[in-house]
Amino acid sequence: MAAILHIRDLTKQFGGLTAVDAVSFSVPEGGIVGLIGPNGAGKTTIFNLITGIYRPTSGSIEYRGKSIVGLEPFRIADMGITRTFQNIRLFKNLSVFDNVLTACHLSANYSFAEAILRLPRFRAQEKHLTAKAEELLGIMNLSDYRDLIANNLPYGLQRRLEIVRALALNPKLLLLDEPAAGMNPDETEQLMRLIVRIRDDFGLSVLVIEHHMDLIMGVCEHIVVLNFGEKIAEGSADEISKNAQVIEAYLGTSEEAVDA
Amino acid sequence: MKKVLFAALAVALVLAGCGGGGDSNVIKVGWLGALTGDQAVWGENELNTVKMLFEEYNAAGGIEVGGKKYQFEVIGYDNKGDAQESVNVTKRLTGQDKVVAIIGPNASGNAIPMAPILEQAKVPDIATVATNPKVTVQDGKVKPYNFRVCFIDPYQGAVAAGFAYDKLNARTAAVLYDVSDDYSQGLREFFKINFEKKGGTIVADESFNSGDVDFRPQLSKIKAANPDVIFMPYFFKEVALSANQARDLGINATLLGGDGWPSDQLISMGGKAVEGSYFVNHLDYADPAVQDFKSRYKAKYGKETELNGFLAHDAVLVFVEGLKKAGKPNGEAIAKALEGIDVQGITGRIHISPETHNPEGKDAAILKIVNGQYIFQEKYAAQ
Amino acid sequence: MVQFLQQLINGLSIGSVYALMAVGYSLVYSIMNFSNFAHGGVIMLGAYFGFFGLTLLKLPFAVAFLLASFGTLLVAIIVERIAYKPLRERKAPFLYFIISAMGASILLENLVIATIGPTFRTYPEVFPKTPIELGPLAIGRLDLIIFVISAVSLSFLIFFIDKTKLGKAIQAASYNVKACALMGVNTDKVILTVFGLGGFLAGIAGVFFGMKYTVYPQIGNITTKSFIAAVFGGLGSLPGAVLGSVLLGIIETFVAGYLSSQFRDLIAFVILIAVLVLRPTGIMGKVTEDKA
Amino acid sequence: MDWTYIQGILMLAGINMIAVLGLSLLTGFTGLFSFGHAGFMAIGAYVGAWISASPASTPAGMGLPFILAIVGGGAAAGVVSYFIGRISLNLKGDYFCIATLGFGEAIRLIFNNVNRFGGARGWPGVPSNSSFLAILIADIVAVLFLANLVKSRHGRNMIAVREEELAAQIAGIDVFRSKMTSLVISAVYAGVAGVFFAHYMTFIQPKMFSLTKSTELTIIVIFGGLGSISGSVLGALVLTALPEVLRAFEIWRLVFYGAAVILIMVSRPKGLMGGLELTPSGIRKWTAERNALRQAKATLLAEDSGRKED
Amino acid sequence: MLEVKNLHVAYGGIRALKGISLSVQKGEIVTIIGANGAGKSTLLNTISGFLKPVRGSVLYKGKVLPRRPDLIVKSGICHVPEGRLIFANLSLEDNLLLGAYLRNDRKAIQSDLEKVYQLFPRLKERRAQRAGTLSGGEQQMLAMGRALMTNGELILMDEPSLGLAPLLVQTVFDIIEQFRGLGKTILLVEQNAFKALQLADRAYILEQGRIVKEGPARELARDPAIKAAYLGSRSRGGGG
Repeated sequence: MAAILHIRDLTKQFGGLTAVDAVSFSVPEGGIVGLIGPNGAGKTTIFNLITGIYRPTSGSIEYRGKSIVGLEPFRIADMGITRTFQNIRLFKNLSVFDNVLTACHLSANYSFAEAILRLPRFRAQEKHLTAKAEELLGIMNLSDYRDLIANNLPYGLQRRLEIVRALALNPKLLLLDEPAAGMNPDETEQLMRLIVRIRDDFGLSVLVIEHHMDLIMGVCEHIVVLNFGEKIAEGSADEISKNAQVIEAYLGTSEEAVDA
Repeated sequence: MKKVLFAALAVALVLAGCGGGGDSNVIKVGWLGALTGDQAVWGENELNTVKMLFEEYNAAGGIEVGGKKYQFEVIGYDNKGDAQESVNVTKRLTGQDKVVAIIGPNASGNAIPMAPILEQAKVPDIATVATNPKVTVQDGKVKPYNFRVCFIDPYQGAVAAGFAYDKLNARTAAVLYDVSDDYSQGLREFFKINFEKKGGTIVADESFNSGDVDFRPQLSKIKAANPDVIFMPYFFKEVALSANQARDLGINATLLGGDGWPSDQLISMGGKAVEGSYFVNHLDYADPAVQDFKSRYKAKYGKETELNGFLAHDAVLVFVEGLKKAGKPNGEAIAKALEGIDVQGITGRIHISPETHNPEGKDAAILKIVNGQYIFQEKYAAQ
Repeated sequence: MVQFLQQLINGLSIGSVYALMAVGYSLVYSIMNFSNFAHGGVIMLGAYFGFFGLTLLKLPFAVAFLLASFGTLLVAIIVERIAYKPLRERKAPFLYFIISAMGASILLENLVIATIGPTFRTYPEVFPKTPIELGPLAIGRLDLIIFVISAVSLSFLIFFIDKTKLGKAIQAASYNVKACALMGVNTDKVILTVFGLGGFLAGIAGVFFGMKYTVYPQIGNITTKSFIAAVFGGLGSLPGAVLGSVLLGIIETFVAGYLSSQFRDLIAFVILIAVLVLRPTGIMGKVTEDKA
Repeated sequence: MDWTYIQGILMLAGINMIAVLGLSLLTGFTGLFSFGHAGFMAIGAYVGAWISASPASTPAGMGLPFILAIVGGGAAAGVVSYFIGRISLNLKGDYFCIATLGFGEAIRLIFNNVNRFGGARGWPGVPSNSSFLAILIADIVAVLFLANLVKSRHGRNMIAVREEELAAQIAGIDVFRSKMTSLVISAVYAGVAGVFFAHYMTFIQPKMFSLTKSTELTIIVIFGGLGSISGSVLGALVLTALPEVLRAFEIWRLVFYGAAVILIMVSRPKGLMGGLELTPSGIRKWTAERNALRQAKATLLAEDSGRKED
Repeated sequence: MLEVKNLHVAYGGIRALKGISLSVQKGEIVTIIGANGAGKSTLLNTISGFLKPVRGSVLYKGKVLPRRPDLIVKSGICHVPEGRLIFANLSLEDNLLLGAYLRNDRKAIQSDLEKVYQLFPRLKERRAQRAGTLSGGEQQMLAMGRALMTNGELILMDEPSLGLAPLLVQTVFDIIEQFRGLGKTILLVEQNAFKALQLADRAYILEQGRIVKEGPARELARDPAIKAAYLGSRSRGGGG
């Protein structure tokens, strides 16, 4: 499988602090890759680097063979990389539908004048956008909440809406930042199924940060472990869970496994 | 909240609407000017004067016009010293209140935009101290409904320049002016032109912005240029502040100003700093002709009148003369009658020229500040 | 050279007036995170309180001064209660605070016009107005006093904020009001303290402004300059407010003195904007980390 | 009531409305707060006056038709705003406010010093072209354009920027461009308003376009309700009329005006309309949102078959 | 020690709590478990005075609590909020000292500070650092240390393990255990039901704003229904 995302020697320094230190890994086309590590290990920083919110100090990020370093976030999104946020960032005062509709904008290209004068192309494309947004909501079981203001949505559904909004961009690579945070095992399980399903249905590749080991171990085909900005391990779920360094830095000796 | 607001709005609108109608032997005269903002001191003074004079007429049984006795009603509105508000007020006075004439305002910028409305409504306006030529004449054409009782900027600027060159023997002059004020810019322009025409040199031309209170950077620069006189064509508040600061910086040049100066406040705040300064004025305060008005005003309002009161007084005189001459309380007729009218006012002889609607040939008075008093120097006319 | 030094003195003098106004404004900003446009109105009232204390009540200067400062302290607190507290409780966005503040500023200015009148008034001479002359240079006595007062009130404020428990609580509240309450801090009291302090400083600024120049209802307009100065120095930073004020004063003076007084404010604005482009949070502003 | 007077007030309200609608796009829909829109009005007013004033008058104009003045004034304001945006749009919050304040004041200061345009003494003799009908048409066009814009992808992108800048970027929205578009359009609106203002007053002076004017516009937008076109329309009408209605109170009227502003902010923090549009679709949307909320509550309570207290 | 009686709270028009009654005895660790939106945080926020109940009362040591957060802290209840809410703009030590805002006993404060540093050696190293620069785990420790500094007897903890790596989750629970040793009473709200039930003496299960089950924690942990809903069907931890 060809890699959709290829990161090499990625380094980011804030002042004197090295948040990400020469990290390399790749995400295969159609794969689900997990990114784990203790708090402050630099996981979210890597997301910010990939999506163009931060500029790397050094190193390269290649998406489908092309470097995306230095591009503006919206260009990167335009190319097919999008993400969700650790602390959900929805368009809070807009309805669920409008959240998705707004994100569909890349599927239309009518001009300004066409919009102001409501010319046929504007109307045709708007119709298409509306249909697309409705469809996405339908697929993700959010149609019932179509007109609810996003802020009034229950927490779990807000997370789901954020994913729908990301999907509205027709991404090829989806970055999920702690999608299961604050979810109980039941909800986490649903989320796992959802991630696999959207990967299959939308033909995506997924990179996910998560602390819920169930989720990581359950859906990730490949896992990258960070500690203090450095990559300390990489491999399949099995390999990772047996890796002594990972256990020491991250997993801990899990007495609970015995108990359960 | 919203309901209350709308209710208040509605009630106020109805109340405002009820003002109309009224007696046929009452003549309504409008006044507009600033009752709030920087210029409110003068606005209040003008309105007081206008009210007092018409009350006096009413008390004396009114005025006979075309064989019928009329009483007066004065309707005065605040324009905040703002052009847009002046337009609103003019529309209200002419449309809603149906006045036959308007007295005021004192600021040119407020008077100029009134013209089209006056023309449409056929109501004359007699400005008090609006000194910009364009108040009455635009592009060589006289505005049919705009009149004034004061002299104009070019004249005042020429008087100041001539007096400085001829009488004070000044050969170098510095100008400090308010760049965002039309009055100040106007005087500065005509002072410069005339002073240089006479052969003098402008050695410094510095400005400030309305609202500024510190002028020392500009004054320091003026000090370095060492002029014989400093022309300060702006209002008394800034004059007092800048004069004080000039003296603090050790500037000894004679200070010279225009009709924005005279005020009690200038003396109380400028004190020693303005001592020995000269300014161009519309009248001599010690003139016997004005004493009667001064004391009447003081008796009624308990304080001294400002300069604007005298001009408002003469504007009322001119209006009443025009009214009598017109023979009927009709704006159009009064406007016609005002052209060429000749009235002896307390600020001098006022002959309204039909070509310019200005009081042609009105002399300026030069006053000097001596021991905290405004001492008349001479009548001075610019050539 | 003489000209240069004199202009420098002029600039410092103007700058310290801006500073006196900017510190109170910046203090409120640092806690409440909004531009308190009513500050100018409170300063104006301070000038009137001091003036009436000296003339009408014939109080000694120190007493009149305290009367003015405590008077404005009270006014600032009343404004907070009426115009901001309801918004605060509703967690309204900063825009609403600004508009409410503008309303308060319009109200205060016109209330004074309606009740006291629009005329300007002159403070009786408290400190001799004659400048200290150093050769060809003139330094105003009042300027020196204002400079010292600015420095002292700034040091006091910094000490108060950094070293006292209440000061720390103020800083904590500026970051997160809820968490601050969880520490047992009466946050309402903290906010009142901040507004009270801001009001107190406004009183000082008003009295000195009145003494240096004059008293009139539109004094508040000058504070626009001190807002600009505070932005220039970095919003919410007290030393920044002072530095920005002094710099703005000096820049204005030198532009007027050496380039063009006609374009003084224009050039000052250009410099301000250039600084903001290079340093988007002002010279000493706190850089807010946008956590993704 | 006299019609000329009422008409005058309505015309002023209509002129204000154009500027307010523009500012509403910037502040209400894009979330940027400007203190400098009077500057754009000034540019529109002066350029418009220059285009339409007679060549024989002083200052001399070009004597071209009014419609060209509207186009030219709007375009000039738009062009200037583009350059201002390039410099200032990356600034955040109050820093952007102060930068716009700086630009607005700078524009006024420039006009004060340009003698070609009359300097502080102003420009009298601007033709009286702003008829009631012209203003009415302009208002209708302004409302329709804006309504269509905010319901298009361009408008939605602006709203997204207002709601959450970072998320907007990640959603592929060129935030800077959206802000820029919004700024330029709002400046064009302000410029056009300036043209109408100049041709209503027939006289313009830099001091008409002071900071106070900018604040007034902002107050109207917020008073009407952020993100509501109907709110801006209503706000412009009510707040232009309010000082006239209060005229009877003489010097107290501005005190009441200030108090009214505080009162509205405190009691109706979302402004008069609070995001609601007074159009069939706007009301439909609003009721849909309300129903959705009620329904959501119901679903949340559905499993709760116990005692119903509420 | 704490007694909540028939508490009803409405939140943004939605009734979030519908008649909650619970009690916490001195020295106990009591946990409240429930899904998102069950009303757990609402309950804690009501106890600590940020939300006003529609009906019902909260009694602390037999007395009705005042309705102002700072006065509640004064009476000895300390709340470690969800999301930690540390003061990022202050130094770590200032954060801790703010915890002791209501105390005036300098010596005791100093000794408590030392105690906190003993408990969290990591914090001592960074005492002068700006709290905003700390990692998520360190911030959680700081928030807990700050709670100790208030010297409150009852500590309300809201999701202390949220967003923490597995290793840190363990540490956090260890520390809660140590709190018990310091004589604190703890009311713990946790998403990680498994760990919470292991640690706690008693537990309440909250669903849709109501308590649906209560009992000794160990017992509830074995309840099949609870196991299914809150503990997950798969084995947990590193085993995969």
